[in-house]
Formats: sequence, C-alpha cells, structure tokens
Amino acid sequence: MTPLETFAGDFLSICVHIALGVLTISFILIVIRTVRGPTLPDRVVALDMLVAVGIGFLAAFGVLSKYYLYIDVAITLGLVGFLATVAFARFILNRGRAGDETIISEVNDSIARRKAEQ
Amino acid sequence: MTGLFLINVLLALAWGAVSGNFSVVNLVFGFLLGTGALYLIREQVGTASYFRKVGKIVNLAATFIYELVLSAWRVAKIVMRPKIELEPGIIAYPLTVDRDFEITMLANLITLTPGTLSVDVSDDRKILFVHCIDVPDPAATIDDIKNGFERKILEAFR
Amino acid sequence: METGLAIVIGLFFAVSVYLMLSKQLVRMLLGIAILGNAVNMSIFLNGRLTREVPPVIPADLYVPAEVTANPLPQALVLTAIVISFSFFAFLLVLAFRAYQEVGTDDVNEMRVAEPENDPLPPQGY
Amino acid sequence: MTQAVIDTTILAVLAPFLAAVLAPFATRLLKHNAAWPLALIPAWIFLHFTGFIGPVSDGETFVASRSWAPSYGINFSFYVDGLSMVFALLISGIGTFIILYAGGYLKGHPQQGRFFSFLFLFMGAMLGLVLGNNLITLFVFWELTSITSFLLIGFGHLRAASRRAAIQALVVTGGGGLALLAGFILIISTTGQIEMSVLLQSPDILRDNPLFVPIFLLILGGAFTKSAQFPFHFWLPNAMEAPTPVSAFLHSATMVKAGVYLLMRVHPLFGGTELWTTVLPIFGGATLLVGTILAVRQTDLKLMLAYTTVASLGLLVMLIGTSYERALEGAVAYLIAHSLFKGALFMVAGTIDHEAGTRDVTKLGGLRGAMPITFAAACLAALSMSGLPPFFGFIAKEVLYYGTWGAPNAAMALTVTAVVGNSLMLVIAAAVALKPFLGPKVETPKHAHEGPILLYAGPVVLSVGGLVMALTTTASGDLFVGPMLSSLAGERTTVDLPLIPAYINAPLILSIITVALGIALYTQIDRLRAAIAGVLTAIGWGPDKGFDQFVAAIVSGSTAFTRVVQNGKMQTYMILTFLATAVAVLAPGYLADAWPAMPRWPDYAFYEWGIFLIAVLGLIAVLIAKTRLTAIVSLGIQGFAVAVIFMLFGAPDLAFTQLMVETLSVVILALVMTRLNLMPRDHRSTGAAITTGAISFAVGLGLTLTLIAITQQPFDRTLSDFFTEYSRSIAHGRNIVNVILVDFRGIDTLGEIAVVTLAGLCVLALIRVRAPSLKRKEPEPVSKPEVKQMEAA
Amino acid sequence: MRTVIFRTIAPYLSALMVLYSIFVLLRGHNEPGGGFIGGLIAASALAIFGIACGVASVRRAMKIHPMSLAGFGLFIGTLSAIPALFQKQAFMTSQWLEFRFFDVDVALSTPLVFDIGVYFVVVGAIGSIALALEERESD
Amino acid sequence: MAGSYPSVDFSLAMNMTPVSAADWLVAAPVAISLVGGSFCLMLRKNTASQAKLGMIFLTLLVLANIGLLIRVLDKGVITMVMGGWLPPFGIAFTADALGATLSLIASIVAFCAGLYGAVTFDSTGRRYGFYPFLVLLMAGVCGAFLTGDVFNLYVWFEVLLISSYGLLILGNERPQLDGAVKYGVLNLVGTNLFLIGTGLLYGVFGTLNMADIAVKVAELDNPASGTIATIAALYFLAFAMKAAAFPVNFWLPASYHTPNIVVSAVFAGLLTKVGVYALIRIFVLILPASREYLADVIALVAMATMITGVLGALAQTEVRRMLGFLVIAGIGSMLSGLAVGSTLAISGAIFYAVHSIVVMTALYMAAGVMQRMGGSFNMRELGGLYAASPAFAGVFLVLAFGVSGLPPFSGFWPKVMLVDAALIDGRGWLATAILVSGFLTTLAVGRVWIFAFWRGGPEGTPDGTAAPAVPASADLGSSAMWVPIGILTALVVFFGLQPEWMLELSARGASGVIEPVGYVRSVFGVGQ
Amino acid sequence: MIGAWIDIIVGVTLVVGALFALVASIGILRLKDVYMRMHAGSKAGTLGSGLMLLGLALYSGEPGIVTRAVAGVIFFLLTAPVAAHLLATAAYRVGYRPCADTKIDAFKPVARPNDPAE
Ligand code: NA
Ligand code: NA
Repeated sequence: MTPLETFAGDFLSICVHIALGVLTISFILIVIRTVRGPTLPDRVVALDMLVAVGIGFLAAFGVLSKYYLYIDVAITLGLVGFLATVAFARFILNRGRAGDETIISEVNDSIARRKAEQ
Repeated sequence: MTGLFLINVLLALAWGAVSGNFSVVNLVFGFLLGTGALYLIREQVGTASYFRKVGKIVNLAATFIYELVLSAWRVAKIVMRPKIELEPGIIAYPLTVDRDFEITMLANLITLTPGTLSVDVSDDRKILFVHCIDVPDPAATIDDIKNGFERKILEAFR
Repeated sequence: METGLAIVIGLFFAVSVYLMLSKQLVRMLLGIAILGNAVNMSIFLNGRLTREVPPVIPADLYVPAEVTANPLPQALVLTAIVISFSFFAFLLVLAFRAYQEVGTDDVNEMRVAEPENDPLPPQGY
Repeated sequence: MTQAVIDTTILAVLAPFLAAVLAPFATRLLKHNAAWPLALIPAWIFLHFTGFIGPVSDGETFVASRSWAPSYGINFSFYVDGLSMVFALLISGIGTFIILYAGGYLKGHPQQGRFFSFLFLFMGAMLGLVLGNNLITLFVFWELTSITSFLLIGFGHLRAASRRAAIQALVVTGGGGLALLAGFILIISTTGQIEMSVLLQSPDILRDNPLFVPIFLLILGGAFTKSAQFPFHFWLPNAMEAPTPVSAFLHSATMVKAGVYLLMRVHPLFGGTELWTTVLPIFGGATLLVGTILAVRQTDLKLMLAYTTVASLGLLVMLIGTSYERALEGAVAYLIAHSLFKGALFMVAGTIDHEAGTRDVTKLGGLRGAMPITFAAACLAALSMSGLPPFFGFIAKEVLYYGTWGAPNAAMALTVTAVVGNSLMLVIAAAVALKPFLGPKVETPKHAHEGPILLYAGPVVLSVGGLVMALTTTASGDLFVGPMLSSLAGERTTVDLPLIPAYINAPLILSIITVALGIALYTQIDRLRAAIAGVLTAIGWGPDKGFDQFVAAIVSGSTAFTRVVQNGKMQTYMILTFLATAVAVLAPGYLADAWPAMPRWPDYAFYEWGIFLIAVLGLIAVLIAKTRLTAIVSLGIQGFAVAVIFMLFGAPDLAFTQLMVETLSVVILALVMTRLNLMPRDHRSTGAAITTGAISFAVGLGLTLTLIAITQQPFDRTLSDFFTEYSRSIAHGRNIVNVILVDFRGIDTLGEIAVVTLAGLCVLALIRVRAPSLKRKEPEPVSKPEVKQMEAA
Repeated sequence: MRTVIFRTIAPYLSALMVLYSIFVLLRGHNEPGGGFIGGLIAASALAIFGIACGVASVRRAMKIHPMSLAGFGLFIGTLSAIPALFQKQAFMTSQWLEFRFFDVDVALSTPLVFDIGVYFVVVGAIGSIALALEERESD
Repeated sequence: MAGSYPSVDFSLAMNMTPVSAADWLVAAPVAISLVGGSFCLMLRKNTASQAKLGMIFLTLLVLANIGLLIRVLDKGVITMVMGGWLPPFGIAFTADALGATLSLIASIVAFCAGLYGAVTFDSTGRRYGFYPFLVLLMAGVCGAFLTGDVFNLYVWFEVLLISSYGLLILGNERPQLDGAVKYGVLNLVGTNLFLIGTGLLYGVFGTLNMADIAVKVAELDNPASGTIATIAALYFLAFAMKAAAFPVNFWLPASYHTPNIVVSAVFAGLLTKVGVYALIRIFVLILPASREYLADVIALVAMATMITGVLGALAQTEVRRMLGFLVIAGIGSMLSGLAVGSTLAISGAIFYAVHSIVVMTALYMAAGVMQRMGGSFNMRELGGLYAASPAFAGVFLVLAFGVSGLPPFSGFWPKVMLVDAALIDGRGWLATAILVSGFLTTLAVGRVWIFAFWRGGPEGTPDGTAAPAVPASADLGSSAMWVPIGILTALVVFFGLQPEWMLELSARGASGVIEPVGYVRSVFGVGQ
Repeated sequence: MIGAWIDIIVGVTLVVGALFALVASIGILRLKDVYMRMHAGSKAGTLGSGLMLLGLALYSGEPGIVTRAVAGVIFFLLTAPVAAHLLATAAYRVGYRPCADTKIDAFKPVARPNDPAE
C-alpha cells in the first residue's frame, strides 16, 4: 500500500462522509421547503429536488458500501421522480382550472404577495 | 432518423434475446452490432446521413455539457449571495426550428442551461416562452439561444 | 441498533393511527398508506438489521462471503408492499367514488348504508 | 325384544313422518276422504303398541335402539314402559280420530293436505317425545312438537291473532325447551349417562349431584312452559286460534301433557325431594285455580275448554308434586280420563262451531234436536269431566281426592284447591256440553244439523271410551294405570280402582261437596262471570299482555342498544378498533410486567440519523398539513425516507419497490384527487384530538416496546441461512430475495399477484360501472366547459 | 397536459421505460429487480404515455385490454407451477432447461416464466388502474 | 455457469421422494381457482362463456375438495411443501380434517353462489368481474384453509379480502360504496394487525411454518409470556375483526346488506368463518397456552358477540341487515367453543362453522327470492309469501329453524356440543348466552316469518285478508336460483338428521389441532 | 496507482456533486417564487446527482455499471426539463403569480388573457 493509496483511501472515505453529510443537510432544507410551501407547486418542486438529492445519496452510499447495485435504484428513482412531478403538474392544472378552493386561495395569496412587494 | 434509431434499438434487443444476456454491456454491444448492420445496408435504406450527423450531435452534446456546468455554477453563485437581487422575467423566444422534435429538444436544452427555463410553446409553435432567473436584457438572451443551441440543433438534425 | 428504528416505527404507527381516526376519508387514506409503511418496516426490523450488505450473491461466489442482510423479511415485505399498494389504490378509488356518489368525504356523514333516521322495526304480529 | 319388534317400534315412531309426506298427495287424490286411509296409519301404530300392553303390565320394559350419532353417544333410542306406552296409545288412538275429524272439519279447505301433514308431523314428534329414551333424542322430539304446534296454531295465518298465538307458543315453549336442553346436558355431563332407561336404574344418581338444583329448575322450566303452568299458561288459550282438531289433539290430549309426561318420567329421579314437593304443588295448585277461574269468565266454547285444560294440567302437576303414591295414582288416572273427555269435548265444540257458525256459548242453545249424536257424545264427555259416575273421570277424581286428603304435606290446602277446581270444572262441563244443546233453540249464523261421520266418530268413540274404561275398571287399572304408576314410582305397583266406592270415605264426601258446589255455581254462572271479569279488568294486566310488552321491550330495547353500538359513524368504529388495539399491545406486557430492558443508545451514523429525521419530519408534515394536497406531497417524503432506510440496511429490492410504489401511490392520489373537491382542514376538537392522540400514542408505544423487547432477544436465522445456502446452488439465482419470491416462497407471490390482478379489476369495476339508479345524475364536481378548456392546454 | 414538448418526448420516454422494465425483469433473479418492479416501471410508462398522448392511443398501441393481460399473467404464473406434476415433484418445484446457444448459456426456467407472469400482472393491473383513472379524467 | 456448480447434496434442501399426483390434491383447490379466475379474466368481454367457464372451474373445485377430503380421511393429515423444499423452508400446504372440511363446504357454497349469480348478475356485473372475483375468492378461502404457513395465510387472507371488495362494489349503488368504505378500511386495519402479529412472531421464532412454531412454542418455559401474549392478543384482535366479533364487528352490519344478494350470501357464508378458522388454527394449534391465557377474554367476547348479534337482529326492519347480525351471533357461538377449548368445544365450533356457512348463505339467497317475490327486503313491505309459494316458505322455515339451532336441523348439534362443553368447563354463563342467543334468534326469524310469510300482505293489509299477489319477477322460475337454495337447504336438513358425518369430521378436525402430533409429523415427516 | 487517483477523483466528484445539491437546496429555500426555485431544482440538482452517479460508476470500474450510470444520467437529462416545463406551465396557467421582481412577462397575455393587469 503506497502512501498515495493510503491517502486516497482516507480521502475518499472522508469525501464520502462529507458528501453524505451535505446531502443530509440538503434533505432537511428541502423538507423545510416542502413543509413551508407556501404553494403546491413549491412543494412539488421540493419533492422533485428531494428525488434528485436522493439519487446523489444513493451514489454516495454505493461508494460507501461498495455495493454498486444501488445504482439501479438510483436510475429508477430518476424515473419515478419524473412521474410524480408530471402527475402533480397535471393535478395543479386540472384542479386549478376546476376552481379548487385550496389552489385558488394559494393563487390569491400569491397575488397578494406580489402586490405587497410592489 | 427516429425510425432508424428504433430499428437499431430493436436490433440490440434482438441481440440481447438471442444471447440470453440482457446486461447493459451486451445490449450496447448489440446496439453497436446493429449500427454496423445498418451501415452495411445504408444505400438501400438511406442511412448515409446518419453517420454524417453523428459528429454534429457530439458537438451539440459537448456544448450542452459545458452549458450545463456553467448554468449550475451560476445558480450556485446566485443562491449563495447574502442578498439575492434578481430581475426575473418570462420572455417570448421566436422559434426558428419548427419540427416538434427540434422544438422539444431546444426547449429542454434551454431548461437545462443557465438561468433559463422553458415554460411553454405557443399553440402555433412559433414562440417559446422562457422564464429567466435574471434578465436585465431580453434581446441578448434571445441572441444567445439563437446562436447557441438552436443553430447547433439545426446543424445536427437538418 | 434496532431500538432507534423501533422508535421511528412506533412514531409511524402513532401518526397513522391518528390520521385514521380522522373524520375525513382522505386523511384516513393517508393514515393507511403510512400504516403500510409502518407494518413493512416492523416486519423488516423483526428480521433484525444488518447494515449495507444486500442479500445478493456476488457473481463469482456460490454463497455470500459475509453476513448479508436477512433476505426473508425482505421478501415478506416485498409481498406486503405490493399487497398494501393494491389495497391502497383500491381504497383510494373507492373513496373517490364514494365521495362522488355520497357527496361527502366525512365518514360520519356517510349514512347511506346505515341511514340515520332508520324507522323502528315493526311491532305487532 | 326381538329385532323385528325393535324395527317395527322405530318404524311406528317414524311412520307419521312418512304419512306427513304422503298426506298432500293423498288429499289431492281423494279430497277430504283421504282421512280414511290416512287414519289407518295411527290406527296401525295404536295396534302396534297394544302389543306391549301385556308384557308391560307384567312389569317388563323395552328399549329399542338404533345408532344415530355414535360419535356423540346419541342413539335413536326408545323406551317402552307403562308411562310411555299409555301415552303412545293415547297419541295414536286419539290421533286416529283426530285425523278423521280433520277430514270432516276442513272438508274443502284448499290446504287440507298440508294440514294433515302438520298433524302427522306433530304426531310423530309427540310419539318420539314420549318414547324417547336418549335424552337428546327426546329433546329433539320435544322441540319438534313446539315447531309443529307453531305451524298448526298459525294455520289461519292471515289473522294477526293467529300469528300472535303461534309465535307466542313458540317463544314460550321454545324458551322452556332451551332450559330443558340445558338441564339435559347438565345431566349428561355430570352423570355421563345419556339414556333415560339407564338413569332410571339408579334413581339417586341426581339427588347427590351438586348441580341438582339447577338441573331440577331447568327441567322444570321445560315442563312448566310446555304444560302451561302459571305464569306461563297464557299461550295455551291463545293457541285456540288453531283449527279445532289441533286444539283437541295438541292442546288438550297430547302436547300440553308433554310437560306432565316429563315430570312423571323424571319423578323417580327428582320426586320426593323437598324442592319437588314444594315447587310443584304450589305452581300446580295456582295453575288449577287460575285456570278454572279464567275458564268461567269465557263465553267462547274453545276458550272455556282451554282454560280448563290449563286447570287440569295444574291439577296434574299438583298431584305429581306431592310424590304421594295415591296422589300419583290419581294423576295417572286423571290424565287418561282427561285426554278422553277433553279430546271429545273439543271436537264437540268444533263441530258446533262448524255446524252452527259460532262458538259463543251465550249465542247457542237448543241444538239437541239438530245434532243428537254430538249431543250424546257431549253429555258422556261432560259427565266424565264433571267427575260423575259411572265415568272414568269419577274414578280419577275419587283417587285423586284420596291422594290429596292423605298427602303427607299440606293435605288440607291441596284438598281445598282440588275441590274448588273440580267444582268449577263441573261448571264449565255443564256450560260447554249442556248449554248449547238444551233450552230453547237460538238462531245461529248457520243452520245447524248433524255433521258427517268424520265429525262425530271421534267424540263418540272418545266419550264412550271414558265410559268403557270406567266399566272395565279392573282391566283399566291393571293394564294402564298400574303400569303407568309403576313408571312414576320407579317400581312395579299395582292399583285398585273402585268404580263404586265400597264405603263412605273422605273422597266420596269431597266428591259430593264438589258436585254440590259446582251446581250451585252453575246457577250463578252469569254473575260469577261478571264478577271475575270485573276483577280482571281491575287488575288490568296479565302475563298475556306481559308477553306483548316483553316482545315490544325486546324489540325496542334491541333497537336502542343497536343504535348505540352500531351507530353508523365510522369514526366510532375506528376509535373502538384502535382502542382495542392499544389494549392488545399494552395490556399483556403490563400484566406480565414484561417490558424490554433499557436499550443502549443506538450507534447510528449521522446520515442514518438524518434519514430517520427526514422520515419523522415527513410524518409530522403529513400530520400538520393544513390541506390534504400538502399532506400528499409530505406523504411522498416519508415514503422516500422509508425507501432510503431499507437501502441503508441492505435491502435494495425493497428500496426499489418502495420508491416505485410510493411514487405510484402519489401519482394515483394526484390522479384521483383531481376529481375531489375537499374541505381543507382536519376538523377535530381539542378533546377529540387529545383522545385520539392518546389512543394513537398508546398503539405506537405498545408496538415500539414489543419490537424492542423482541429484537433484544437472540434471533434464529435458520430459514434465511438455508435460502442463502441454496439460492444459487440449487435455485440458480444470485438475488436471494428474488429467489425467495419466485421459488422458495413462490406461492406467496402467486397469491400476491392474484391480489394485484383483483385490485385492478376492482378499480375497473368501481370506475366503469355506473349504478342504474345513478346514471341520470351528473355528480361531477368539475364542470364541463372547464374540462374542455384544460383539454386545449 | 398535452403540450407539444411533452407529447413529443413522451413516446420516447415510454419506450425507454418499457425497455428498462424488461431489463429489470430479466435480471431480477440475479440482481435487484424482478417481475414486480419491472411491471411497475412498465405501468408507469403506460401512465406517462397516457397522460401525454391520451388513453385512446395507449389502448390502440396495446391492442389487448390491460386487464386481460393481467389475467394472462396470473394464468402463466399459475401454469409455471404445474410442470412439476409430470416430474413427480411438488407444486411449484422449479424446472430448469439449460442449454448453450451460440456459445451463450441460456437458462429457461419455470421461475422465469413465473416472474414474467408477475410482470404481466403488474403491468396489466396497475396500468389498467392508471388508464382508467386517466380516462375518467378526460371523459 | 451451468455445469460449473459445485456438487450440491439436493437431499439436504429438497424433498427427493416422488410426489404422487394424488398429493397434488392439496394444491389443487388453489391452483384450480387461480387458473379459473385468470381464464375468466382473459374472457372478460365474453360474459356468457365467462359464466359457463366459472361454473366449470367451481365444479372442478368442489370435486378436488371432495377428493382432498377423502384422501385426508384415508391417509390422515397430508402435507405438500411447495417448490419441493424441505419444511420449514418452503411453504407447506397441510390439509387436515379441519382445513379439508371447511374447504369443501366453502367450495360447495361458492358453487351454489355461482349458479345463483347467473340470475342476479347481468352482463355488466359479469364483465366487471363477478365470476373472476368469486373464483379467485375461492383461491383465497381454500388457500387460507389449507396453508400451513402464517405469512402465506396472510396472503390468502388478502386475496380473499380484495376479492370481497370487488364483489362488494359490483354495481356501484350508493349504499354499496358507503358500506364498502367501512368494510374496506376496517378490514384492512384487521389484516394489518394480522401482519404485524406475523412479523412479531417471525421476530421471536425466526420461522413461519405453523407446525414449526407450534413445536417451538411448546418448548418454551413460559409459552404465554409477555411478547408471546402480546402477539396472541394482536392475533386475537385481528381475527376477531375478521370474524366480526364484538366490539370490532362494525364493518359487517355496515356493509353486508349493500351488495347484490348473492354476494351477501357468499360473504355471510365464508368471510367471517375464515376468521374463525384462523382463530382455531392459531390459538389451538400454535398458541395453546395463549388461548388458555386469553380464555376468559374470549369467553367474554363470545358472549358479547352473541348478544350483540341477536339484539341487532331483533332491531332490524330489513331482512338482509337482520341476517348480517345473525351472522355475528353465530360467530359468538363459535368463539365460545374457542373459549372453552376442549375437544368437544372445538369440534362444536367447527360443526357450527360448517352449519353457519351453509345456513347463512342459504338464508341470504332466500332473502333474494323474498325480494323478487315480494318486491322488497323490508319486513314492513313484505307479506303474503306463504301463499305465493308454500314450497319456498317451507324452505325458509327450515332455514329459520336451522339458524335458530332448533332440531332436527343443522344448527342443533353444534349448539348442543357447545353448551355441553361450556357446562363441563364450568362456564354456565357462556352456556346461558348460547341458549339465549338461540332463543332470541328464533324470535327474530320468527318475526320475519310472521310478517313476510304469514301476513296476508304488506303492512296495512287488513287483518284476515290477503293482499293482491305481487306480480312475480320473471327470473323466479329459473332453476339457477332454486337449485342452490335447494342444495344448501338439503344440507341443513341432512346435517340435522344425519349428523354423524359432521360430528366425526369436526371431532377429527378438533383433535387434529388440539393434539397436533399428526399435523407436525405430516409436515416434518415421520423421521422427526 | 491508477486506483488511488480514481479514488481521489471519485472523492472530489462526490463532494462537488453533493455541494451542487446543497446549493440547489439552498436555492429552493431562498429563491423568491416557484418559477425561480425551479431553476435551482432542475439544474443544480440534476447536475449534482448526475455527477455523483458518474463518480460511483468510475469508482466501480465495471463497464456494466458505467454504462448504466451514463444511461441514468441521460435519463435524468431527458426527464428533468420536461418535468420543470410541465410544472411551470401548469402553475402559470392556473394563476400562480411570479414574484413582484418579475418585470417582463410575455407569457401572461397568452396563458391568462382574461386576467386583469396588475
Ligand atoms: Na429454482
Ligand atoms: Na427530476
């Protein structure tokens, strides 16, 4: 084991942990946005983002555990994250057009915010 | 073009089936074999342009990756600023490309690159509405796209 | 190692029960979805935890070189996930249809099958 | 007993059931004349049992047995001794004439065939009851008599009174039957004996039983309800809603005597105990008085007879209750006499009703000319009932007075009761048998004339029977009363029944008093009737009314109760369900004090903590979400966290599936929610939030503790080791989880895909099928123009 | 939701997802995956296709009703348990047919058939649910 | 990779002795149902042949179950471990007298329902799944009766449950949807509790095979200790929910009266009894100590269930709703057998289950006929049925007395056995409750009889007269409706008059679970 | 030797990818309206996770993993913009207003012609 290899090993280990830590923080930030909203599209964006970060987490975890098969999970995640977002987008459009109370009130809030800032 | 690609994919799958191995490697190998097969029959089915365009597509891809990294970096810079002061806006981008496939590709590339996000295409497919995170000068942004992705797409797919 | 997850699972159970005790059918359904997760995790936990090592035999071996995660509960949970998903999908559509036809999603007001002003049974002979 | 006799005896019991099947066909063929061939069946049965008279009077008993349900020790087993033989003769003998009578009485009735069927069913049940040796067999027939009686009372089912009487009889006798069943089962389970004949061989077997009192009371419950003892007497007069052949057969001669039969049957087992000699005379005496007094009040011929039947049954029970041999002898003799005269009188009443069109005694009179044969039969029967010589009723009364007079306890009370009762019975006998026929002719709804032979054969034969039995008193005593009494006494007993008293003794004097009192009362009958009516009106309540109140109370009480427990509110159901869950997960641990050991602080990596945190945050987000839309998105978070948890602990397949499923759940939620217009908030009052929160917490806590306790124990991984070992080498798969799914435990998966398939079909059925009743409605919350607009998008 | 962009790209994405789902199905015995996950991915593909291009076009593309497909899946899943009968073995005992084909080891087996059955069931049933919901949406 | 495997001793992992085709009878009910169900699904457009096909498979199912029962009676308990793996590794299907009997009765009921449904379901109902649901329901039911694996039992429970959902909502009337919501959610909670319990059981013993668990539990020092008792309590709650025992019976009265009448009939016959079966299987075979531990609770629940059931029945105006409560009352009786736990008690419970399956199904079918004849399910609106069809009235009366437990019909024997067992066990109150509930049942069905049959017409018809005859529904003459009712009624009479078969079967079933030596030996082979 | 350098590259890739994800999360938290938040999600998020996935592929050194990782990344690149587009157009058409800073809005006359001017 050359010193470079030793270093590289340690470096990688540290990097993996840093990456996992950073991603964990990202997760939490995203969850905060999800909870705070304020609008449904905001939450959907956050959820979409959560999936993206999740893919990164899977990759880092794959490196950590040396089980590369987690990559398939990551690909699938990309796939289904897209699906959820599409479904929500569709939901927002259809519900909004149908005059859903929640969406209308969120829209009104967004108008109010816009007015308040101007 | 699309048809050929699909034929190629089908060939790859057929290879996977006969080889009893659906690993990605094997499928890619199958795809390559399929490409070879298509090349052999290029005169009959008109695949010659297929290979000419590959170079252009690679060029497009390279541009895209560069733009993507750039975009991510810019967004990073923006959000890390202590105080975010931006001038967002939705601009109307007049499309030159007119095929659905090209419009879609352009719109997606725009979304993936710095500070721009395709919101929608007008019903007559002449205008692409693009949300920009910071657009002090809309005309410049439009020019960037015109001379960037849209030109490269035209080169690659026409 | 199992304790922490046990507590998390307990929270899942508690939240799911709380949601299922709601009057609103959709909240109940959310509770059912969470209940499914809670149950699945509890089965998983019952097979004890092993970090990281998936129960997949490397291509060059006939038995795994190290102790893998317990595969049996995973198989059980897989079955259970699928089943609870099927049920969830059904109940969701059912809720939607019930809402459509009965006109409310307040379960206490769903009184078509057991009407509130049911007449007394006949007396006499 | 030879095999042939055994077989024939069993056939004799089953023959009426066969007849019940044949009767409708026969009736369709021969109309009312079917009564003639049909009557041959009970006649044959009667003949068959006459074959037993000789040996039985010599003290022999017979058991005919066929295996029925051997694994439960139940045989189709019949016991022929004096008691059952006499009953069998009465049932089949009277039954023969009842069938004939029914042929005439229901002539032209569209359901006559069915009526015959019911009668035969009853006859079979009654025969089985009295002959039944196996307690369970006996009970089966006991209940069958209740059922057939229900059908017969309700024969005129279009009338509410008829329906009421039928269900009343069923409830009272059926309810008593249940007590009897319990009593029998207690006997079986405590003694291990199921055959009456065996029990009778060791008469003390129950007296020493610690459960003697409950067994006794339960059996009494059966007997008293069936034999219409006060305060369960009310159903019997109401049962007069039945056509007269039924009244004559069931509600005088046979079924109502089943209770008396039972008391006689178990007399060797229970008789003489303090309980027996206390309870039975009291209830019997009360029934006698109540029955006669109420009888006087009536003006309907059948009701008068019915109440005297109640009285007679009371008298019988009272006599049996003394356990005094002469009283028992009196009971036996009276039972036979009563069956004959009461059967006859009922038929007479029926004939009058049939011919004159009314049964109201105040509207009848002077029929003697129009119906001479019936009148003669009525006279004979009434004299027997009145206890006048030379009829068997007289003999019976003499013996019973002898019994009461000499009874070891409360002789005076018994005697007075008996005298009062008998004199009132004389009054009724006179009113029923003489009043309609004597005096000036009264205009009746129908022009009365003598009925066909089918109608008068029965009354004549039965009433003459009462005379013949008295005239051949020695033979009657030796062949019938003696053997029967032997059964009661539990040992062979002979009797001496004097037709003419040898000297003036107490019974004779009592008889004279009875007759005198009776005649005196008869002259005052209208005043008496009015007085009793006045008293009853003043009381204003009786068990009959009580029955209605009981049924009404049960129905309304049930309704009130059911509206509480099944209140139609889903939330209540859920709360109770989870309350039960909380108890289930907490109580056993609490009771066994089996909480887990204090766990160590778990050694998770920071990212593992992070994922747990996200899971919990996701949960909280779902919980506090103000709108359901937010909740759905938040649901995605916890689902995602669960997937990552699976991945962290080595379950890629699970993570994979969880992600797919969670996403598809959210997708389907979103698809469905597109159509739902929902209230945005979770309305829960603070109180409800605390209650439901506490339940939720308890469930979570209990399961957490259980999980911790279990995971603290060592784990047996044999199964998984096996799967790991052979996953590749035999099952050719490296992904052990998948191999378990498709091979080791493939059948789980088979079931699972059935579930998935069915879920798909269910959803399709939900979405695609519109109920016919709902097709017209347009329930969509989304209005059509808006839909169009979004299509354009 | 039928924007130009989505409508253009959805068929490609769906095709890709179906391809991927088959890949996941076939490797399931050795790597994470299998009929169920594969089926879910394929069902998602149908859903995307349906949302973007309309349910009618999915139905045209599929030719047979998804529910019948699910029935077929259940059928072959059950059928895969039967061959053992002829080998005097228990229900569901796996039967393997291994041979070399152009220098490649091919292993056909009843568990594979079973897993394919699972795949069809999931595609059929879940796809059916998604399409039915989508169809109601746009009726 | 083929050929390069290391040599493996297959006999360490698999059963190497040839399995005869006759042993496949254990798997046959499930296999036939699954193949039948999937066939019907593939033919979904062709609704006419779907019915024929469904009936063919249901007939096959009955035949297979007859064969299975005969073989069980002949050879004793028979086991087949699916996939050929050694127990407890593979999933064992173990048919004992209990399972095989119930499986047969259930399939007969399903056959009858299939016939009856041909009349009551139009082609829409068939296209959207009556026959697939029914046939696949039987996969769940037979699977539950025959499996020897707790998790597999859960799976079959779910198959059964989802099929029942499908049957319940077929038609989509408003009450159906409302009832289905309650039925659906509460039952799902029930199965989840079952699953939790199963997971915990696995966590404790590391195995899922019933025989294996039974052996391991028996080896414990304290077989009803804290965690085991918790698991037992969870199981009890879960199956009590399935069985609709008080106080978790709500779903049944909320839903059973809502679907197509043949569906109600199937539900009344089968669903709750599978719960009872599971209670017997789990608490007598696997966790006998826990049964004793919970005996008083079970007795209490049994009593409360009986009383709630009959009182509920008396409170109803609607015949179907009344029958639903009678189902519950019957469950109470069966539970009382479980509370006592002696051989007699358990065989009583088994007999009662068989009786209840037959009689309740028949009663619901009869209610369907009543509705067709009288135009309503409501006692106030019914009347004159006795005159309309004396034969049918007779059938109803037989069933009514049967359900009341009056002799000589099927309900009598199990009642006697249960009362006997309770009294021997010193549980006089339990015996009283059984008798009282039978008594009140008589009153309840008697009321139906007097109103619907004896009374001349609907409420308000003048006393002593018959209302003009209701025009008979066109389908009334269809033998497809009469044959199933006839078969079931014949069974009610047969079991009453000739109880020996059932007595023996239930006694064998009971002793098979109480003394599980034969069961365990059948699973693990004679060697162990 | 090569392995060591690969380790180091992988480590760097992971950390950089994670940081991109973090940045995106912060963006989601800090940016003003849903449309701006979408920029963060669909760019930085995709890039971050893609980068990490490629890192894992590199680390594994197995061609099969590499091709899958590349396929996965291409997949994200195909789906992410579509999802963003669908969500954005849905939100906009329903009426969620951009923040007050959004001065130019060429889409409004097309998407919501009936809305009053603000
Ligand atoms: Na295999
Ligand atoms: Na994405």
